[in-house]
Amino acid sequence: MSVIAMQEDIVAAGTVQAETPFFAVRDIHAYYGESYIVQGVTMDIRQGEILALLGRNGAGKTSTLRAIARTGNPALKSGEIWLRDKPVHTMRDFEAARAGIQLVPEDRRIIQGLSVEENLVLAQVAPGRGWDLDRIYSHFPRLAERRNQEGVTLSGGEQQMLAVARALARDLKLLLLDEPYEGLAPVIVQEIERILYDIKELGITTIIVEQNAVAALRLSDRAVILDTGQVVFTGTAKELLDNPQLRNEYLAI
Amino acid sequence: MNVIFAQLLNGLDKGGAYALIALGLTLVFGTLGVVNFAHGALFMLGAFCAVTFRYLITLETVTVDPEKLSPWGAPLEIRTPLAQNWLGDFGAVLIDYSVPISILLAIPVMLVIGVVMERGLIKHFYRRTHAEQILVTFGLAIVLQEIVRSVFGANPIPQPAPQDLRGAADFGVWLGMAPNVLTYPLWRLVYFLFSIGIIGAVFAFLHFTTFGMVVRAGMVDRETVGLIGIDIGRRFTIMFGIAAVVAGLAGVMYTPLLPPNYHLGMDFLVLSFVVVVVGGMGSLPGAVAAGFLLGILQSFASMTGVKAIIPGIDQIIIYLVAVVILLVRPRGLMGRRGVMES
Amino acid sequence: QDFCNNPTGDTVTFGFNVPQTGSYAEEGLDQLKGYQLAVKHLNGEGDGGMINTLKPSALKGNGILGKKVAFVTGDTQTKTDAARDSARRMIERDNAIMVTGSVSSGEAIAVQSLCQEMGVIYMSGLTHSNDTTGKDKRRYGFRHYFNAYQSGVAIAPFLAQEYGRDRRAYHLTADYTWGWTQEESIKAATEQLGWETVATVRTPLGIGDFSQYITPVQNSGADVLILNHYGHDMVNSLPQAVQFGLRDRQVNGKDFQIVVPMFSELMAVGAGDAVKGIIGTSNWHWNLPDDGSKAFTKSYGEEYGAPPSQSSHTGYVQALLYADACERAGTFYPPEVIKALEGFEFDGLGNGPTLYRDTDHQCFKEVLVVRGNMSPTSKFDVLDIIGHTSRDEVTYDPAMFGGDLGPYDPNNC
Amino acid sequence: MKSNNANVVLQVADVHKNFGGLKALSDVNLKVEEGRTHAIIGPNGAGKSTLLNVVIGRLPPSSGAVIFGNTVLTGLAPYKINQLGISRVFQTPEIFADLPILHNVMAPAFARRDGGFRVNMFGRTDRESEIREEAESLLEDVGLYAQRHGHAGSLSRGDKRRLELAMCLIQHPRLLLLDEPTAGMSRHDTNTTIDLLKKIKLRGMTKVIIEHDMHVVFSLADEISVLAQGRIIAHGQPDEIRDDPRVQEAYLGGTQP
Amino acid sequence: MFSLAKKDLLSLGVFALIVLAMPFWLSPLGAAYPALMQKLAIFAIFAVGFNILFGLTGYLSFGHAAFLGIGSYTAVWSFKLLTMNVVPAVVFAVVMSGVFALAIGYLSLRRSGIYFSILTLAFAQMSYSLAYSVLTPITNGETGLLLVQGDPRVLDALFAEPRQGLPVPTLLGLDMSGYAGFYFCAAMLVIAFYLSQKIFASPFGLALRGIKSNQTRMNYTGFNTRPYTLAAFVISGMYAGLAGGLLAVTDPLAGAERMQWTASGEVVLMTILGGVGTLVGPVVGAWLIKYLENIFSAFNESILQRFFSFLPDGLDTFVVTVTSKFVGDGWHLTLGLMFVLVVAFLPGGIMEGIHRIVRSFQRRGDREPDGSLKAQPAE
Ligand SMILES: Nc1ncnc2c1ncn2[C@@H]1O[C@H](COP(=O)(O)OP(=O)(O)OP(=O)(O)O)[C@@H](O)[C@H]1O
Ligand SMILES: Nc1ncnc2c1ncn2[C@@H]1O[C@H](COP(=O)(O)OP(=O)(O)OP(=O)(O)O)[C@@H](O)[C@H]1O
Ligand SMILES: [Mg+2]
Ligand SMILES: [Mg+2]
Repeated sequence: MSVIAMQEDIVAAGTVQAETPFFAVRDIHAYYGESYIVQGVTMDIRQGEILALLGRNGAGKTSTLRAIARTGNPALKSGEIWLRDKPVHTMRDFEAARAGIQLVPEDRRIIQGLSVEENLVLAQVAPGRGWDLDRIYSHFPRLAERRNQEGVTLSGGEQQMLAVARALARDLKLLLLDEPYEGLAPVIVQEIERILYDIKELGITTIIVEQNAVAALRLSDRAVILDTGQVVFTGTAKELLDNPQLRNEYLAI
Repeated sequence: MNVIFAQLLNGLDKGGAYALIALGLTLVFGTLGVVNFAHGALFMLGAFCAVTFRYLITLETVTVDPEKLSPWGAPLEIRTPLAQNWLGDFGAVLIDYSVPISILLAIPVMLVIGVVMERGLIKHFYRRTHAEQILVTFGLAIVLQEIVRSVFGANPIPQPAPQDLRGAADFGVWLGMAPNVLTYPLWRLVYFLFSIGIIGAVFAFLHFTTFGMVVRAGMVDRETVGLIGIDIGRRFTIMFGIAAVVAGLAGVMYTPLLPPNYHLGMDFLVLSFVVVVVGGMGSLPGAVAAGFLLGILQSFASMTGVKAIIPGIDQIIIYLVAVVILLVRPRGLMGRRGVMES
Repeated sequence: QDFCNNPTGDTVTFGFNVPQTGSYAEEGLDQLKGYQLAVKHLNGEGDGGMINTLKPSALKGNGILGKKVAFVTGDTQTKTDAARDSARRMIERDNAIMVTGSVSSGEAIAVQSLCQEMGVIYMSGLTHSNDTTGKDKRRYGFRHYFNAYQSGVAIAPFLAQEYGRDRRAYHLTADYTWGWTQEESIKAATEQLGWETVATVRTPLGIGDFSQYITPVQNSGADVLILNHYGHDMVNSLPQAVQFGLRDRQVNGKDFQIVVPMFSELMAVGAGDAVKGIIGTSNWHWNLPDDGSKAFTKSYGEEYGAPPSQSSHTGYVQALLYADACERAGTFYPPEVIKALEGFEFDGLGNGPTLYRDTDHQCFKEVLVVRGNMSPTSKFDVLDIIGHTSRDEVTYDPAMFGGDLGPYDPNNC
Repeated sequence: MKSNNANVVLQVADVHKNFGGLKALSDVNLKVEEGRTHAIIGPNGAGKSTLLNVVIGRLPPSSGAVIFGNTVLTGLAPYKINQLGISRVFQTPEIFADLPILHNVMAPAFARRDGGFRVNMFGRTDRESEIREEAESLLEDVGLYAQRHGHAGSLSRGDKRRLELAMCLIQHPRLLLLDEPTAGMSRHDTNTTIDLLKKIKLRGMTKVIIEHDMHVVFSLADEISVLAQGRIIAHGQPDEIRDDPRVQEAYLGGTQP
Repeated sequence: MFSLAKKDLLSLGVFALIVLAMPFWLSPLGAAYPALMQKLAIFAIFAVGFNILFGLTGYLSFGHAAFLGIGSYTAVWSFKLLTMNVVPAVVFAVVMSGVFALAIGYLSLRRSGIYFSILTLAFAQMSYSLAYSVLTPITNGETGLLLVQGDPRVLDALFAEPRQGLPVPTLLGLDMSGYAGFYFCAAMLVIAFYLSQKIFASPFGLALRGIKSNQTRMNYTGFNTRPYTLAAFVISGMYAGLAGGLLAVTDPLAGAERMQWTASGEVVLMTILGGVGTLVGPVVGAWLIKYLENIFSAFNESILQRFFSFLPDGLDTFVVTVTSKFVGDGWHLTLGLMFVLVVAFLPGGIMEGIHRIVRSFQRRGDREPDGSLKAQPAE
């Protein structure tokens, strides 16, 4: 904790509103029906940062992201979420999305019945456009080739690209990536990493959930570890990598 | 030969009507994915918009003459229509054209009914099972039906077409035949053109805007569509409202052909489901094609010659065709993959 | 004697079994009003209605055999299954001594055969099929209403008079038993006049849109269209036929005509303007000038603010006739009541002198020929009476329709 | 090309698969020997899953044949192929989401025991103790025993994968096809799964495995084929593949994690 | 082979008790007369059978009434041609509807989802139309197939003296139209319920549930799904045939309306109302709808007046006017409102609602010590 506090002080020197972080999650509790899954998660992110959210299967990482994106399932029962001065916890899913929060879900959720291009066009229907199609296609030539194919018939990796591209098609402030590398060949992982760096350059803030902790931490500034819906570690990526006990217990690396 | 021609004409007309009646259902059922057993009730409510409108403009002042008694023993009533009193000739025209003019009443009324229905009830059922959708919409249909019955009674209430459109047009003469060989009711021609118009308008709306795509996507995966910033709930409401208006207008214009009663909707319910499914779930052109196909085949199957060969064919033709088409083409004429298949 | 639902208390229960929902609801509900009025009058309330005009009459206006009349109602939904369910409820649970009411022949025949099995008398309501007192007649079933055969015989002379003897007719017939019997009867009657039958086409029940059946009429060479339709089929097919311009046509040098052999005023209301000038037959009409009809119309009008339909008339009359038979028999024991009804000659119920024939339990009386009123003065005034066909003319040999009444023995439910 | 090698369990012969103009598989030949673990790696969209789909009868090949033991699989119904002894773990878990987890594992065992169709409506699921015990011990192996009465749909993603693996294992297939069995699993669980799969190997089960996680591939594979753009571009022992420059370029992308 | 789990055995016992005791507990509800109780038992059988198809496999048939009608016609023909004994009638009804279900199911099950529903609907509507018109020689059309004096009844003619009047269906000399008929139907219902319990608890039932849950997984798990669904279809068709046969047993008449789509829709509604996929739900749904249909529709204003006469003047007329909208000819309104309210507030039907209430009481009463939820599959 102290490390973060120190870093915040350093940043504070440069900015006016030091107290309000870019994105803040304050003690959120979320339920699937009656099962209590997210049990008081708190975290802060500064603008342009990449935060790795780590933990074992079933720790509640996906649930936390879904609660932040306001999907309604799990239902947020208490706690606050602030994007700058906007109270995300009072919003509904589409309002959060319009405020600039984009979730790339773990199972990609490419929409059946729509072609690759339609999937992208759909992302630009609501106000707040991001990259245009040309820019997307130039980053993802694979998608350009397949633009008229039905989205769901893409290979697993191609679908992942489409899901990331769909988020980029929106005006992004906070990107939530749920296991973006899953099922991707190492070459593509590198490609996506490059894109994430690019995104970071643009000042977009990212939370990344990833089982491939090594790859995730390579990219991230800071890390949070969840266990049974609670935060058990917050700190810099380096701190985590330097702590063999944490590595062994939660990351098995 | 003339008979065949006449039946073809009739089939086209019937098909147009089927397509129009099924159109509203396709929007809700084929696009929003709600098995809407209240569709027939919406059609019926549309028809009763026409009845109400006519009732309003033919309102009469009733004065009772206590001196005289009617033959059944009640005091004699003297009635004077208001519209004619106040508006003179224009009032008479208004009454004459009450059916087409009641469209103006039906559009806002049906829109409100549709929106209220969606917001109040249907909204909560998108994510429920089809079975539960059936139960709730069927219940709703019964309730609407009973309300209409308690207001308007159980007997059909005839709605005349405007005087000028009441008779038959000598269609044959237009095509260069002898007079009186091929005549066809004017109002049916009007209904046909009206169907084409409405169908065209709905197509244009869904085709030239992204609205249709968004709604389709929302039906497949509501959550994801919400996550990319689309307020899908509002669009579903609009879609449902449009569907209610389309169903209602189909009902309004149908009244001169079929005197409406509270039960009208149920009679058309099964037919519209068959048309939509034979056309293929989620396909508007499919529903229209199926409407025409069934209309034409039904007309031909009703010819005495055909019935002589296969007795009873006219009774079952619609269902027989439905079976054959669904067995030959897995998703009806133009169905989309994955729409309501599980 | 021991018999089904022998009334023990100081009331006796009738079961009024009519369609209250579904396509025939309007007729059923009106019939129910007739029954309720009858109960009032039987119990000595109100002005007594036709109790005062029935001749001979054993009714005293104090209930039946000193017991007050009570009733239960049921909804047949115009389905045979529901009709039988409801009738069985009346008999098994509510101890109805008599069941009455119907608006379609299907339900009448079904309930009639049930009542035979249970040993309860059934006084049918509207049922026009020849089968009800023909092939499917039952000892415990009685029909006051007329039938298809009588319609045919009654209407024929008027058709000849109005439209001549050289006509070519095209039949559209509802494709079920009632339609067939009516088609058969009307066809026989008109062919006897010298008319030619061009075609008889069966139409599915309840299709709503008949255009595909009306289209071929245009070029068939026929100059009369006979619609053997009833209920909603008639309400739909008649206006549609008119819209096709059939009545504006000239065929074979004559004006094209449409005939609806069996009319009911409630349905005529449903058909709207199309009914103007159309000829058909009717069992009764509130406009009739005799004392019975006047008395009934008056008390019904005072009670409900509208004139009665033939449906309510039939219900009312059937209830009275049953009550009278009990009085005359001096018992509720069904075999005795049946015998009292069988061969009963009476007058004053609106149709002139009437006979309840013993061999088939069909009433024989005058049949009305009516025509759609060209200039109605009120919404109730849709039909004009244009003629009466005498009882002798519509009487036929009971052997013609076969059937077997079965035994008198009471079954103990 | 009739194989006279009795050891070959699965043989893919000259298989082509086109989707419209797209050649998803071209001229693919593959032999998998009894008891060995054959890994297929390759970039995304290379056609790996498509190849498995052809094997299990989900997709018909455009040309070529798949031979299992002495049986030609091409054209057989999927359930028959499974009955011959082939089970598959899918890339996106295919489980019975609204059934209890225990029943998810028991159902495949019934298919194994009773064949494609049997109306054993007088049997009792809860009396099938043999199958139940086996299912429970498998659930123990994959770490889902505690949740066995819960509904499969509410499992987290990694757990669904493990469940699906258990569903396949209970069938004792001769050939097990695994499409990215550890994707989405935590490192810890991945290691458990590797151990589990090694254990099965000791029992002699033949496996074809698709994985992007090289750790898994190199821990398990006896042989590796590399698929790129629908063609097999390399084939050999793990060590050979690791050093093959074509593989480096097409797949591993220079740097190694 | 005929054993049941303890829990199921208990529920079977309780169920049998409730069914057989109907004459007692229905009498304060005004429904304890044979005709209605027979109907309650029969339609419960229909719904239980329907649930085997719909509840387990998820295939929603919209034409099940066809099998009901076929059962009835077959039974009446058996009375007409062979004997008034009910055993052959019921057996033939079940077999005949099974044969039809096999044919219709074979074709319809080529499609799934809504396409399947419409196929079954189409077959049923065709049967209905034809039975009403062209097939009148077999079905007696609108009037319905009735017994007549002149029927051959070959077996009866061989062994017994013809009696006066129309004969009635009998079993061991018992007349099937009254209480005896009810107990016969009730016994059949208990057997039918037991069989459905067996199916639910069997590996066969598990396979059917698998089909509902994930057909893809079923196929690649080595199940041949088509015969499974067909078997379920035929079994539930036979249940419908049994129900149809019993209708004819208790009241020997078969009408075409029994096959109309509204009749098929009714069983769908019964099942959903009670709770799809639960054992008891369809029974509850069937009872509720039939009760409303028979009892509510029979209320009229004079009954209401008597009922509310304890209220002060003025108020009673008001209450009577309001309630009369919901009973008598307005009973459909009650039905419709009930449908809407039940699904809106009790998702999963009445049984699910009851479960929830029970669960909430349990939770309040005794919390599980380890805090774990007793997860129970929806059975
Ligand atoms: N729809 C749901 N209903 C009920 N419980 C759920 C649901 N989805 C997830 N859970 C439960 O919530 C817990 C957390 O799940 P979550 O998916 O958030 O974990 P995760 O950390 O993302 O795991 P993984 O790495 O496997 O994706 C798990 O125990 C899971 O069983
Ligand atoms: N039904 C289909 N129609 C059209 N193209 C398809 C279809 N199924 C797969 N493809 C295409 O075939 C190619 C191979 O797909 P496949 O799923 O086999 O890839 P993969 O090797 O499994 O990739 P990944 O590792 O990303 O899962 C992809 O380009 C995909 O888009
Ligand atoms: Mg997750
Ligand atoms: Mg793949």
